[in-house]
Amino acid sequence: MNTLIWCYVAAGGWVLAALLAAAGRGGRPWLWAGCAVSALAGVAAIGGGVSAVWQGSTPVVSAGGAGAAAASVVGTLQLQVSSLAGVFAALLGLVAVAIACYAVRYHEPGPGTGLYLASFNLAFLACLAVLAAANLVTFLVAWETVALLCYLMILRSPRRVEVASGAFWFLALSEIGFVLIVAAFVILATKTRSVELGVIAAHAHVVPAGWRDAAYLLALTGFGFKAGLVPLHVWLPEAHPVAPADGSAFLSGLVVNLGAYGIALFAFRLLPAEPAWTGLITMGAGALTAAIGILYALTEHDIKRFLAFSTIENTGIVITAFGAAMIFGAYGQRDLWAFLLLAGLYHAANHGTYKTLLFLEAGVVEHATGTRDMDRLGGLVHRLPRSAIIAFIGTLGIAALPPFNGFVSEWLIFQGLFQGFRTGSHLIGILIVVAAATLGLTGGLAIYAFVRGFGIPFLGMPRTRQAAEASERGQPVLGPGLLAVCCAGLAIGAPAVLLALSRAVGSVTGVNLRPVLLPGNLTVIPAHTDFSGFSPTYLAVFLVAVTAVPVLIYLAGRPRSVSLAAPVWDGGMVTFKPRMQYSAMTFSAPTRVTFDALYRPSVSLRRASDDPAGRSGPVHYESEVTPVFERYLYRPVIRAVEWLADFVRPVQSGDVNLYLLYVFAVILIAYLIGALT
Amino acid sequence: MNKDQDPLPPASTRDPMPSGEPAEAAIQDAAGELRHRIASQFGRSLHIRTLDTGSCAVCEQEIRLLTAPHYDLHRLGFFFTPAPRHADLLLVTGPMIRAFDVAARKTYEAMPGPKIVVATGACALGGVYQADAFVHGSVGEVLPVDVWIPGCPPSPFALLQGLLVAVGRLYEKVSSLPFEVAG
Amino acid sequence: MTAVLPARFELEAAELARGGGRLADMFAAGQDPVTLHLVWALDGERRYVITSCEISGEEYPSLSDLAPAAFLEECEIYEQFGIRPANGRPLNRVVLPPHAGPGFPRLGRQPEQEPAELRAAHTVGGHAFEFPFGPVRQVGVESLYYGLVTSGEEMVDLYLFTWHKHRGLEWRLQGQDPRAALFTVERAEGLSAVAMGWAFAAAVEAAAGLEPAADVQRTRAVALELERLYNHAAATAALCAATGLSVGQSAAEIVLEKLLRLNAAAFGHRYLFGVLDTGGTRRAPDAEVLRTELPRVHDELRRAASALLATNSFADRLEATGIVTAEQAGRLGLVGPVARASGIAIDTRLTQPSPPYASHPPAIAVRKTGDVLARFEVMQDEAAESVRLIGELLDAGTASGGTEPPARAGSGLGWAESSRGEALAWVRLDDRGQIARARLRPASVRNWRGFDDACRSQNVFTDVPIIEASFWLTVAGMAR
Amino acid sequence: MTLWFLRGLSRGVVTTRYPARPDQATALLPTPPAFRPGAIGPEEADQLAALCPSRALKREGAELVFDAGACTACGRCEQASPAVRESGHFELAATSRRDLVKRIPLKPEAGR
Repeated sequence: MNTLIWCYVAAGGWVLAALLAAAGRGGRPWLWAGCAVSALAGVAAIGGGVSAVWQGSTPVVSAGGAGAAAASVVGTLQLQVSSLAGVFAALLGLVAVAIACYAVRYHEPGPGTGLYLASFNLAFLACLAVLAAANLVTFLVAWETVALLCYLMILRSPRRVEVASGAFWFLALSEIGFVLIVAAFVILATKTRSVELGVIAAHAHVVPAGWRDAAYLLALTGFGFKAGLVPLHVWLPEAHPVAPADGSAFLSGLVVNLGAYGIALFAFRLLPAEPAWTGLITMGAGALTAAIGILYALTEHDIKRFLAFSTIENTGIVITAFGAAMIFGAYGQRDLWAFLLLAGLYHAANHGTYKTLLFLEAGVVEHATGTRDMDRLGGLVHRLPRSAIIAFIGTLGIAALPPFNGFVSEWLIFQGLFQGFRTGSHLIGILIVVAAATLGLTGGLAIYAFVRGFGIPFLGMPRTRQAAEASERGQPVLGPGLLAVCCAGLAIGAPAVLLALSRAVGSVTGVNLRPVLLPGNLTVIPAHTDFSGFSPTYLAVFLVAVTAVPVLIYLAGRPRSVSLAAPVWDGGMVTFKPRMQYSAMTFSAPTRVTFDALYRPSVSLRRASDDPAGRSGPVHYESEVTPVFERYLYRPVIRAVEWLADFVRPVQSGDVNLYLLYVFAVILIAYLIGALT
Repeated sequence: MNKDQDPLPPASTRDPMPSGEPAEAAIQDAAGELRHRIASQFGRSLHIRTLDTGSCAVCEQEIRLLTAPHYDLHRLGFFFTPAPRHADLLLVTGPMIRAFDVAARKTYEAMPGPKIVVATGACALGGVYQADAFVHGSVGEVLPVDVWIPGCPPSPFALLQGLLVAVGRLYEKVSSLPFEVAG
Repeated sequence: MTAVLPARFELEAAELARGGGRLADMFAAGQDPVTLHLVWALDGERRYVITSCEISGEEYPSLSDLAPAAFLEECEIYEQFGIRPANGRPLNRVVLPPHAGPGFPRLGRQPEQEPAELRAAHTVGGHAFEFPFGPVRQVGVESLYYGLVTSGEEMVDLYLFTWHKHRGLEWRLQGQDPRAALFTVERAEGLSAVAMGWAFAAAVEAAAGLEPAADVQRTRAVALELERLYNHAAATAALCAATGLSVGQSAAEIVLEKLLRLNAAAFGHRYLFGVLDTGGTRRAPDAEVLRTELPRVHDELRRAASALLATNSFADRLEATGIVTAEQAGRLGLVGPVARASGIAIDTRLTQPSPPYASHPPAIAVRKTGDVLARFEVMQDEAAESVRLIGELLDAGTASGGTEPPARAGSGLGWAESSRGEALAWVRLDDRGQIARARLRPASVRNWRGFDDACRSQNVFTDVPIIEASFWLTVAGMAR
Repeated sequence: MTLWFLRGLSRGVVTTRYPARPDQATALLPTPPAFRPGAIGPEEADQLAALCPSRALKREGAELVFDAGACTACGRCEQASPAVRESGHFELAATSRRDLVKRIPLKPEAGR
């Protein structure tokens, strides 16, 4: 079935869902209906994405026919689902299905909910439009629509001031990014005299190198704002905590990935022949982002801020892969070029699944306990068993532990980076290996961070009454559960996924990876046969079998040994208290000490025992990390802007006559120009 | 600080040591049988956890000296372990302070069976302190003691002999000693 | 011993404190009215002054405000006698266990239904957690509960529960015959049996107006110095154990064992129990053994210590660890090697000399830095000095025996410099010569209160065992 | 560490051979008293019992009951009575508390 038909179905579905949600003003049955339609539309989007990936890019279709397209360049709506976009379209569908299943239980019926879900479905639609855009007008319009709708979603409960500020951070930075993207597109469009992406891609070689690089860097920065490249990332930790759970899941699972898509669009489709140094910049930015992201994640005890920083880390990994791919491409290593693109796409898809899952579960925890502060949770595995299992799967995935999906894609990326020596240039090779090492550090810290991120809220003793009395009755399970299944599927079914991705990459890059990558028998051989290979499927099966062994031993040994039940050894204390277990901040104290040059932690301490008589009593210890980028990068900029605004203010005096004068002046000038030319 | 620790449960109500003959005898038989099991199971490798229930710190010093070069407990296959989970033998000093009931019971219950309790020093045997509101006066009041080591403090030699008796590698002599001198 | 009117009580105390008086101890005696006794050490004037004051009612002017060292005593007095300082600040639990109810034996009246705000609660807030440690701790150490409050790496705070081991000794001693009581006093803090016993015996003698013969006093001094020697050797071994240097530990333990055997050879007991007697001593040392063996053994200790200081993995852990400043030591009234290591030169053998030290003054070792290394060095120097003193004392002649103190009423203070510092005892005898009230204050009672400050001064929590070994205190002495 | 190694070699072995061989260091240890049977009169027994600080001695009828477990080997009774001497036993571990309780016959009452 034709890709575009799938997409039309999806688009129609979302429009319908939006109407249902809005018209029903959030009544329970309307809510159900809207979410059901939205989920079905998501399924259609998955179908569209998969078929785009499988069958290659669709032809360009113009609303109002090809003639109209030829006639007026700027005005038309042109659609084409490239196989690159197909990957993200499928991800969009998956996220949409999960969120629809989740939202129906998560939200209380009500007018606010109705509008919220309406904007949500329209946002899905806009994302699909971004992915299906064939010319830059369509692209930019859709892109801007996504930003605005996300802004509305974040403003779900606008009474709280931090919500407003978080939403504003998001909007401000996306607008700055938008301007840069426009600039990038304008350069290309003017140089190639076309607005169609296909044409631009075809004539990219005629663009002078300087302009090309400028356009690429502008695009990298512009999309970097969405993707959360350091130091452009500051909106994520501000916007995610204040958005509703499904909203932040959408932001992290998809919107951020759209940024990655944009970068991929420029790097691999529009400007495939960029020089190595742009690739180096991309890779460096990616590696830096990954490391900084995870380091900040380790200092957060708000679950959603923590996850937001981990999102920054994961896009960093994706961008690193893209950057390395560009370098290999510049050195003519077309296999590795294509392979790293593939690995990056794989990781983007994986991140989309498990990060959506984790944000949805964070929402469940927040609903059940009323707090997002890890240091006020604990022991939830007993209170929320289902959520605990699902969150645990997501955690294993994001910590890149087999048999789950994060492991496969990160392993592929590493294998690709280890090929750095094949560039022929020692310096470049070393730099690539340095990036690999940075990702290695990031991976280690990620495991550390997610041991903490899962262990502190879910294990141990409850630290507060809310945590002790949490209940998961009525909490959504289907959406996250679906994603958990996908996390497993994306790992165990890796060969199939790679097969599909290799087709997509093949149609973008023209390199057929399949014979090297998948020699059959479920093994994966990244890059070069003489280097390494493994089989995610067998690995998963093996791991499951291994976990069975101790169980069997236990069952076998059971009749012979008598087991003695005794409480945990606590040194003979009378009572063991929740305050006697590691908290989120103490668990990560070693990193705070090691990297304090980056964190610049500020400590505040109040303790009764400072009294001269040596009387002992209550202790309160706070160690806060300085938000370096906000304070030393953004605050000066904001001040400068305000300073300039003071000069502009007189122009906007609010006097109607003055405004009429402006209008008159403009018309006059326009007329003069018209007359002179 | 009382906010931090709950009031302790009332002290155990077993009758003081040398009385109560039949129960005593039964305990002794059980203990003897247990010692044989232990001797057969780990007669040559035994892990010891110590428990101070109010000693004057001298018994602890002597116990620490057991691992000193002069005595070198390890050559006999005894090892100290901080975790009762890994301990086979509980070496108790002090007159068993009542404020320590919970800790003593917890430590004993945290040990896997078969387990031995050795009461060490005159305090633990009911010599120095009489039972009152502060102390039980003897370790036997709270824990089922298998071997008793007298002395104030028991010298490392006495401790070695006691430990070897506890695992059945030496026969105890004292029951055959009359403490009588001729002439 | 001067009695003060309640009106002038605070004034008097302030005056003494300003005049360089060191509040060595504070305790209560008697019932309705309770009498507070303050023991001031006037180190300049080489004497102790006891001011006492009858307290009527629940409260008395708080002393911890003008002499912070009094705080723990104020807590103890509240638990035992039910009277509390008037400043209304929260108190800590010191001796009596939490389950001590109405029927629980006390030295005085039990406290009324205590105000809820009177006990400091131990809560941990913010980004720190409590690392619970004990009461059942490592192998072969006394029971003690630490609340180690840590931010994950560095120590934020530390507090102790010392009441687990309280055996109510002062309560037991009431009504006993002093001579029989000495048996219990020796076992209050077994590792300073001689010091505590001497202080107690001296108190009884002062109460009974008795002055033991010089050679008997020299016997006591020999025993005391031997005790100091083996304690410093044991502390050295413990420091090696805490720093994980087992070779050094073995070396120190060999010396320790040799010293203990020397004790047994000289006095018939490894820990010198039963040497002392009220009015004299029970045993005299075997001078020959000491003369021949002691220098040899000490030489071994000296060489072990120098080898330890030459071992970086040991010395580096000691340097700048567990610092106690002179200000802290003075404010909290610390004594012994801990105080001397932070530059406070107090040693009752010199500052309040009792015979025989008046005629055999020791040279006391002082350091300025106040860290674990300083304490280690002070201990080594003291060990050498003790050996020299023992030689002197033996040459001057020692003897056993003594005179039974007459059975008469009276009260008196006794003191001795234990290896941990100034040990004090105070007794009041009724007219039958029995003990009406006995106060025991081993040095541990003083120095534990400096321990948490030492741990708090920018240490990570793996330093705590090292600091504890360098203090070399006993819980038994604190809780008695 | 070489320093410590050499020190260790130069010192040689100090470890006791106990229990395989007797160790003469045990001769230094204080040990509980032993009593000459039939040599102590009842009232002397009462005096001894009163003298004992750890209540290890008491008289029951014509017997002196000695609890070796409670004894701290302080030597007071040895000083007090010629019929009491240090026993020299240091291997006193008992598997039953009652094995530590000894009964010594007293001097029969005069004029019976």
